Amino acid sequence: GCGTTSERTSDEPQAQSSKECKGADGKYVIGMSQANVAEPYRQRMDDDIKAAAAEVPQFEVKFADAAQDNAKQVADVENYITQQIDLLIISPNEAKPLTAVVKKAYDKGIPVLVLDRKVEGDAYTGFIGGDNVQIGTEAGKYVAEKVLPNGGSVVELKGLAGATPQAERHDGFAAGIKANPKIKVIGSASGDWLREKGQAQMDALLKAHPKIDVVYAHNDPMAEGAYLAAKAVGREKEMKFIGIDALPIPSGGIKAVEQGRLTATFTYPTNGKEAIAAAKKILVDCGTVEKSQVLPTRLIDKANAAQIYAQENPNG
Amino acid sequence: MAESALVRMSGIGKRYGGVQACHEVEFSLGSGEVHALLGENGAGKSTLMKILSGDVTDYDGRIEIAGETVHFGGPTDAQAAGIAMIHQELDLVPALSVADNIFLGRELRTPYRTVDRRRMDREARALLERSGVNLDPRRPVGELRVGEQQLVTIAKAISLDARVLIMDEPTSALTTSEVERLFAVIRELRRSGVGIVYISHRMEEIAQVADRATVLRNGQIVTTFDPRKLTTAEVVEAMVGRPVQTMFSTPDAPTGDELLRVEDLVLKPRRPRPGRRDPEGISLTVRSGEIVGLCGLLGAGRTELLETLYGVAPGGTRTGRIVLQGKEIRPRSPRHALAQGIGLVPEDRRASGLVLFHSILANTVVSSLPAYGRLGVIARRMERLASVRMADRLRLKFGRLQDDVGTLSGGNQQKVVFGKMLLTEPKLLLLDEPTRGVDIGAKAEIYRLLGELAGQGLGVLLASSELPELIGVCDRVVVLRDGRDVASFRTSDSGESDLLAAAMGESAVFEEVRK
Amino acid sequence: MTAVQDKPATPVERASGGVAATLFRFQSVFGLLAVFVAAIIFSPRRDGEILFLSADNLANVVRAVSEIGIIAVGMTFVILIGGIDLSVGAVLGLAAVGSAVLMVESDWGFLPSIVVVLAIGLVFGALQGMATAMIGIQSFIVTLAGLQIARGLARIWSDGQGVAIAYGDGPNEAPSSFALLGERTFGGLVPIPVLIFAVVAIAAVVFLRISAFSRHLYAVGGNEKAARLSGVPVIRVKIAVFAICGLLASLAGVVHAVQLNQGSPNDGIGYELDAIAAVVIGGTSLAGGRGSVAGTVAGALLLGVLNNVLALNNIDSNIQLLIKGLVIVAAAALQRLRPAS
Amino acid sequence: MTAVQDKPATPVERASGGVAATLFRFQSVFGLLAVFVAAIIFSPRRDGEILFLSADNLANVVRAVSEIGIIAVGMTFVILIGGIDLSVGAVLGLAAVGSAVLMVESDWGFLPSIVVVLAIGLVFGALQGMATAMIGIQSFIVTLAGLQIARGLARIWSDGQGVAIAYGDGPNEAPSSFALLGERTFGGLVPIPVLIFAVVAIAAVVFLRISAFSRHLYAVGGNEKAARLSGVPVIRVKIAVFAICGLLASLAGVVHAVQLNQGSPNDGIGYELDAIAAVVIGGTSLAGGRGSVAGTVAGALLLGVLNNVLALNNIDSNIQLLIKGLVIVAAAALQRLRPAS
Ligand SMILES: Nc1ncnc2c1ncn2[C@@H]1O[C@H](COP(=O)(O)OP(=O)(O)OP(=O)(O)O)[C@@H](O)[C@H]1O
Ligand SMILES: Nc1ncnc2c1ncn2[C@@H]1O[C@H](COP(=O)(O)OP(=O)(O)OP(=O)(O)O)[C@@H](O)[C@H]1O
Ligand SMILES: [Mg+2]
Ligand SMILES: [Mg+2]
Repeated sequence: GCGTTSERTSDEPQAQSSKECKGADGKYVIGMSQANVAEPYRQRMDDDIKAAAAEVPQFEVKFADAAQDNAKQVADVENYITQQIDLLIISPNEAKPLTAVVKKAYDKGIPVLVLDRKVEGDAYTGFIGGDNVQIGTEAGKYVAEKVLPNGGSVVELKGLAGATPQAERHDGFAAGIKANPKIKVIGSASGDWLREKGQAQMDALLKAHPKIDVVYAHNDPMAEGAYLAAKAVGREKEMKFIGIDALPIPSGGIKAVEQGRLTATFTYPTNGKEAIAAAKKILVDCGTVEKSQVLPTRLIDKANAAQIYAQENPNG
Repeated sequence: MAESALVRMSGIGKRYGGVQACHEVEFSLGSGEVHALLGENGAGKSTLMKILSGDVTDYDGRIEIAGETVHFGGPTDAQAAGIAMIHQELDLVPALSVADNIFLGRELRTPYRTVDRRRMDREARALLERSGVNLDPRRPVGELRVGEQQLVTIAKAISLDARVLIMDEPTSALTTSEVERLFAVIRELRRSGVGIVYISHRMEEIAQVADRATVLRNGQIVTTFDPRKLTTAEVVEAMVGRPVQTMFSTPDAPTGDELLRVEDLVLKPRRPRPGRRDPEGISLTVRSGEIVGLCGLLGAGRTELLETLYGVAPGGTRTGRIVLQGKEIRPRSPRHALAQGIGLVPEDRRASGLVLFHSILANTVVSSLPAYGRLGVIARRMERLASVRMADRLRLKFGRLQDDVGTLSGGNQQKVVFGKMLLTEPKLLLLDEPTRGVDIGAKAEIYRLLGELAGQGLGVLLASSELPELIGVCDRVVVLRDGRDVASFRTSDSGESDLLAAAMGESAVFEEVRK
Repeated sequence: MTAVQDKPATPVERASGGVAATLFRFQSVFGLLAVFVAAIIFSPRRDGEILFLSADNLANVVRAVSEIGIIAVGMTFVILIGGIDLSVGAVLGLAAVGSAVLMVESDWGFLPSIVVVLAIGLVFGALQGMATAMIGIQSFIVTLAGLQIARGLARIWSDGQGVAIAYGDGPNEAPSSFALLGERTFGGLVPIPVLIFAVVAIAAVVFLRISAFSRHLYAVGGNEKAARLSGVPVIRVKIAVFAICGLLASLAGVVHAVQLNQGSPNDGIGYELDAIAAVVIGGTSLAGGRGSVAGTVAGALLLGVLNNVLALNNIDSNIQLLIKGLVIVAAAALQRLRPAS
Repeated sequence: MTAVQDKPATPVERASGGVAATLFRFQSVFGLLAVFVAAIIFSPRRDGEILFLSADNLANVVRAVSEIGIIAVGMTFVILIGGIDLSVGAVLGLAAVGSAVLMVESDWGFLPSIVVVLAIGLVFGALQGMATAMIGIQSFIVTLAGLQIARGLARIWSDGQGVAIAYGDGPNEAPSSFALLGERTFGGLVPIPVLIFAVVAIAAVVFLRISAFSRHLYAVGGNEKAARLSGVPVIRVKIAVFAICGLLASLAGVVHAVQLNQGSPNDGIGYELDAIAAVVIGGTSLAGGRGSVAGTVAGALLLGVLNNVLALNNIDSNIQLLIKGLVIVAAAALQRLRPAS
């Protein structure tokens, strides 16, 4: 959120007490409203929630996919309200448009856990997420201090124009590399989060710039696309590729680092496990959760990639 | 007359690519005059009239209306100047009702500027009755028979209250009784001072209605004459440029074995359509070498019979038998029918016969492609050859084989459809008004060709609204009424009146006589 | 492609008689009815109450389709003249951004903002209409380009970010009169967007019935040459139709902005396909000349009910895709059952 | 809507003479030429070298459009018969997933996997063709549903996540023969995907020139009723055309998978619009019956060159949208310049 406070703050006690806590004897239906499953990161979030919920016998989780459309996500939440679910987990497509309907659910006494992107105001039970600005900053610092301490040229492959994380990962990175004035961002292009778009844009960037030291991509798929483009013209050794997300799946960034295509990537936690833990605290343990829980990012490089992959994804 | 001319066109020229459609044409029309425009297919009649009605705007020459020089920017301008035209190709909007079509572009309004449907319906009904048909003005035009559509266009043109009314082949899909009614309307209009340009390939009509006739050939005026004074043979010679001998050359060739036998054919469609007259009990035979005519009034069911034989009738239950060369067949689709040796020249060439914006070549050969190559590969030389030969045989008037079929004159388009079917070398040819809009010279050609093919053993089933054609060309004529065969005549010993009487039924004849 | 067999509603079809005919006149509603009944049967229940049928839920269903519905009405006009408009989703986004920027960042009043935003949609549509009517470029291409241009303009206007809308009288706050558009009325039951949709739809139905313009529109789509020869101002009709479609798309954008309290340049991505689907399921032929707004409304509602009942049953989103695909085909197939006329 | 004025290639049109005619026969290439020249002019240079014209940049341009190009060839066929296929992007995704899952997770060999994947595309297309040809549902609707179904199947098959492709002989590794499809040949200059595109395009051009089937196809698109009455097996032609389009879309999916070393169910989203744009910019009429594969190839290359030169110049992505929109309209307008005939 951008810090605006809602005038329509609901009174907390009413929201919480309208429902009797049935504790461990209850059966609970949890509705998960996902912004879209076309991004691997979000599909992974759903998978994490599914896996974590399987461990809690009282939980049954339903999933809805808003396919990147705010309006569809509003309808999804409305439908959950109609179904009178016991708890709502939402990963909003965007903050402002979902605020009202999340508040509506919350006011009806449904506990709401907001993941990844915030909604405005405070009409929700808890927020769990990463911080895109911070991740961008970490990436920037890593480039400034570890990769190019003596300066160099960077190209940036951005996410979809108009998407909030795109702006935040860009701003954070810009702040992070300020520490080293010898670093220049010599070119940037929009890869729309997509691998093939990253590849095509990198083709042109490679053509336009005879010397590139670092490719900073707003997500791993675009970084991989850039790698493929550089490899096609035999320049993949000339530069380092840095991505974000670090999903512990075979097509994810951790494997790419492990296999040497990417130099580094930064975890953007899916919060799936944490969300189910919080839900358990609220419904089964009749407890309360922190209003905001920001999970830190983590640098994945050659040194820790294999180990973290094994730890996060023991079966794959 | 020269001074009081309502319309005077002088030095009119129009060129389409390599084709000079009109050249230095002088044409005039007086008020209260019916001026017939004659000429072969492609002579330039429609083009000349399209220029007058504002449809074609880039031309050479000068047009004066009532002494004033005009240059129309479009059909609306011409209409404003009191010029209306019935186009040769029926240009109607299928989804709109009869009334909406008649008043399209000039809808009647209520005081609130909304469409006054009731008044439009009322006036449409009156107009239709005046042109001789009783149609529900609310029916979508797409449902109407071709003949009915033609009557709608006539009603539409009349409704314009024009000073000049151009009729480009208004009767090509009409039968005798509707034509009579139209002539009554024309006489009435003439009395009230309307100048009428009348284009038709039916020579007998010209003598009946026209005061003056002008013949065009290759875009130029050949002669102007009084139609009541010349014989048909003389007119035809002026049009074609050479004497045409016997128009109808029924060879009376010895006919062979029975080719087609239809026994008590009944089709009950799953979903009946209003206005369709599917066979309700038709029996007939066609021998090889025989040309059998199908006669009937508008809606007698001729087209539907031919469609059923060709496998394009709507789904439903069919009883009775269709026997081709001793073998019973059940035509499922045109492809199937063609494979059995049955070909059809449909009634509406533009909608069902041609791809107007494809070349003459592509249109002629599409039904007989496997003949021009092997393994699905076309030998271009062979198809060109076949196409050129067919064009020659039918005396097609065209520029290049690659030209769009749509740029041909109406009659020549018809020849392309005809040629397409002939190239499939059918045993039995079904013809639905095959000479609609075809000029008299070309008709003679087609008849000659039919005779020739019959001589080679082809059987022909010919549906036509032109009685002289039926009598002249066919060996035998079967009359249909309400989906049944009601009579059969040998043309050697019966005349037009016999056919008409049978087609209308006795009571109808009685009524005609009483009038 | 199916132009020959196609026989959707025509404007004047209503006069013909017969029970079957009467029934089939409302054929575009068949699919909707079938889906509606299926929705009741498959609806989850709680304490015997059929959740799908609850007033709240039904209001949600219609509210959720109101934007697509408004767009689809304009799209019906365009498709009736044989064109297509792919730019509507992007124009919706542009209008949503416009409403937000003008009222929030520029602190304009409610009325002037709305008028300007609607005018932008109208002009944008008219320009597209001119390109296709006067130069003769296929409308698919013109509006595909229009889509990109509108999307680009929206991104530039909003600096690439969604513009949040807060209400109040202060600076950088939208007038509260605007917020009213997103409220519910008639005892909190009927959302205003639903009302707007209804007004647009009814106005369009009536307009198509009584205006001369509608005759011209069907004529242009059914037989352009005949229309021209009859003195129908073909070019003007085309431009007007695209302008109307742009206007309605921007109206939907205003509704979108107020419903989501935000104007974002990425709003409305892919809405064009939903709108076209509603039109075509409603029985309008893409070949032009045949179809009706009533059918379109039924088509839009069908899609809405379908989405709702699938969501209420928490069908897996991938399975949902399959089911939706099959139901859409089935609904379209239902349209083909017609007593031929 | 512009059917009356439109005059792209129709079958057997090529034999005609005259200089102007000869020039205009290649009209669909005009736009491409114009964009190409503009690309040279606006290309950044380095040491006097025009970057756009460097061999490997040109190879990149064609490589980037090869998938859209392959799809667009199939789309040309569909549009020629007056249909449209919105499912191609989703079929591409399904095929990409299929290749990856079969070779990586199921450890199938190269050939059987490819054959199965291509067969899936073929059958999927044929089924869509049947629904439109036999039931008579508009192809827009059928393939819109097909899009959803293919997308759903791809998600289900891949568990919603991209399947990474690693090469080798071990378990869960794809055969290295597959990797070859993504390599470059002729001295590392020509990417194999470009070669595949070229082969597909040339085969299609030749096929449309010489085959009897192509005459049938044009006839069906030109006037379906007349085609049927002329004995053209309309239903079979339609089914075959949709099957070919599905086949080519799945071929593009295989190419996609090898180029990105991954098969993801979300691959190819929106490709259908790009492919249709290439077809229409290439001068094929959406009304059916006229157009050419050569035009489509030119259209695809035009889009590729445009994307490339905008990227080479680092144009802001929003401005890119505007420029692309305007260039597309301009290219389409160029098509309208014709010597009157
Ligand atoms: N739009 C067009 N493009 C090219 N050529 C045309 C066009 N319209 C007519 N022509 C040509 O002009 C000539 C005159 O055609 P027109 O239609 O005036 O003949 P017509 O006398 O009306 O013949 P018919 O009796 O067959 O109707 C023909 O050779 C025809 O091919
Ligand atoms: N209601 C209708 N809907 C669709 N098509 C119709 C309808 N009525 C007639 N037709 C079609 O119109 C043609 C029959 O009308 P047509 O103008 O041929 O009548 P006609 O030739 O005067 O009479 P006949 O039936 O004796 O041939 C056929 O092609 C038929 O399929
Ligand atoms: Mg004529
Ligand atoms: Mg008939």
